[in-house]
Amino acid sequence: MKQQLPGIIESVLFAAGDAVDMQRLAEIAQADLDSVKEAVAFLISDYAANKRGFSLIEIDGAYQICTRPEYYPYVQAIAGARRQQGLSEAALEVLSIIAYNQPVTKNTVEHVRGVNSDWAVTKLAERGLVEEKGRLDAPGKPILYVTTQEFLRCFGLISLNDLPDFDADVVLEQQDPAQMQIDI
Amino acid sequence: MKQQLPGIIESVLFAAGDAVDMQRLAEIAQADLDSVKEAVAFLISDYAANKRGFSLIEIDGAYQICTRPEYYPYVQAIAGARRQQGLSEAALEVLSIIAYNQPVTKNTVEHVRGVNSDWAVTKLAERGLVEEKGRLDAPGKPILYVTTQEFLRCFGLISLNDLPDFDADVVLEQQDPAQMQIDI
Amino acid sequence: MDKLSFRLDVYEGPLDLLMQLISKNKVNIIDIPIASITDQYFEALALMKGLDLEISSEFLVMASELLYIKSRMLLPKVKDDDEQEDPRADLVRRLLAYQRYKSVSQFLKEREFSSRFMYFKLPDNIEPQFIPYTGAYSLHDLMKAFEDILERSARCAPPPRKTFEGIVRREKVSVREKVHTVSEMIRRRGKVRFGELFDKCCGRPEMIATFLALLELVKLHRILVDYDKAENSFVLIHAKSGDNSDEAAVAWNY
Repeated sequence: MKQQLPGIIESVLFAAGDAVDMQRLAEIAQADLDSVKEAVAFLISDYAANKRGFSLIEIDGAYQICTRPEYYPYVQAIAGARRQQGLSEAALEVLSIIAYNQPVTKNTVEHVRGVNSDWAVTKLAERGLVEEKGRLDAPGKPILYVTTQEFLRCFGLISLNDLPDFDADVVLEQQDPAQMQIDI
Repeated sequence: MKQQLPGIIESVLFAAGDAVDMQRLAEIAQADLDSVKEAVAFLISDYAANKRGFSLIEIDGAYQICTRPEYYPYVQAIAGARRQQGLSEAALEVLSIIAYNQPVTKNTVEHVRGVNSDWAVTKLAERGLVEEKGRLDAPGKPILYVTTQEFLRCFGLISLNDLPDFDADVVLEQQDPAQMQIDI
Repeated sequence: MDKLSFRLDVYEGPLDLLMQLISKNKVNIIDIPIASITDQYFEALALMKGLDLEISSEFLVMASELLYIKSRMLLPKVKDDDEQEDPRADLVRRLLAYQRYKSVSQFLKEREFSSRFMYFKLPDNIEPQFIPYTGAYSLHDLMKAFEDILERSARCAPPPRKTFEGIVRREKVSVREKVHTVSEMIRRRGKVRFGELFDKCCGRPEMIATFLALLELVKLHRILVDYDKAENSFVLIHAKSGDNSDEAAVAWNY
């Protein structure tokens, strides 16, 4: 591990803002992957040992630098007046639908929710929680949406596999009324 | 200086992104101003000594965290290269005049330069180096301009006091009329 | 005096042109040889004109000012009149001021890229603090929340069957199954918002089954219900102390 590697990694992650793929990080730092991992491990333990303001997290094969959770009360204080509103109920609904069904069209989302979801989808895209990813090969070529890395970061997930399992058989299906009577 | 202070300062500056007033920082960290200054000095020397990825700058009574200049070659790989285009001669002149005379109207600027300065003022405002701040209480209520924090940051100035001193009014010597005759 | 060559495109204005002439002639700014400088000024304008460069009105204003000063300089001086100011005085003052700002421009130019090698960061999105609500809630509120969702789903046009071809495995929804699904979801996530339970439901039967399952789980103390005021929503919390017997134990009722 070259001596400057931790510093290089810190500065690159800082400037990137987002998570940076570890492979890409190695390329940029002109180091091999193992050295990068070693440097990251050094940073993580250094931050912890010296109670620094940062922490380094791994998301989906990428690294991201962020503030140390134990200092969050102080960080929140700076937000003060410009505190951001949480996601609306509608936005959370849309987000969960996209998370489990990605890539998915807005149409499908709206079918599931039963209401127009334009605004919620736009809002989520604005906040970087979902993004467009190609188009469905179907009439009209509707846009497909997927969740982003920001979504994972925001909800503290390492990968989409961390989402709670849904039984596959909870299905969006119209029930047979006769059948229902028996079941319930 | 309490032990966690450097970490608190790091995390708050990191999250804020912008420059944070040192007084505000002291409030947030529940520390006195001297302790904050001491902690910042510690961080600055620590970053330098250990070739960390960060550097901490002071602007106008505020602190801001940024990447260490020596890692620029790596950082630009992820964040994109910086625009090299400098300000025009005219813009630099206007900026100098505003810096020393703020708040100042465009009229005064134009009087000093002897030439219309609309374009240069607009350009400077676009780049966030100057901004409007109120209007002069005079006929026509002309807009007053001041320099911004971005101006200080961009030019590496800690405060306006870092601008070179002007000789106090250069005294215009009264010439001997006889002398003059010879000159012409 | 030598014919001067001009850098035609770099005059920032008439003051700049004058400063360049003064500097080329190596004369003292506070003692400008007005006649010769005025001649050179006009030469420069002629040259600019010859090259089809636009000469802004400021250059012409200065030209007339120079001519005026020149003419006043030619007037005989009144001896012993201290009040009489040098006709060049105002121009000299302006030139000195301009020169100072010019030097500041130079200072700034040298520092212009001071922060070029530093990258800054955008502010983080800082979420507001989550304040758990511990106040009282009633079953009625819970029922009301469910009714809202049912009402909304009534407006939901059923998706065409075709959309789901290939993924449909079952057409029935049982409460027993829902008890399992709901309890698993809450157990795995620790906390689930009320509305989320119904995200995947389509049609009243499935919703009702989900809701009944929820009531059952509450009755068994498998989950706790709280109200998150910030989100304006019920939240369902996994109860660690709850009865963890098999779902079958509860589903037989149905």
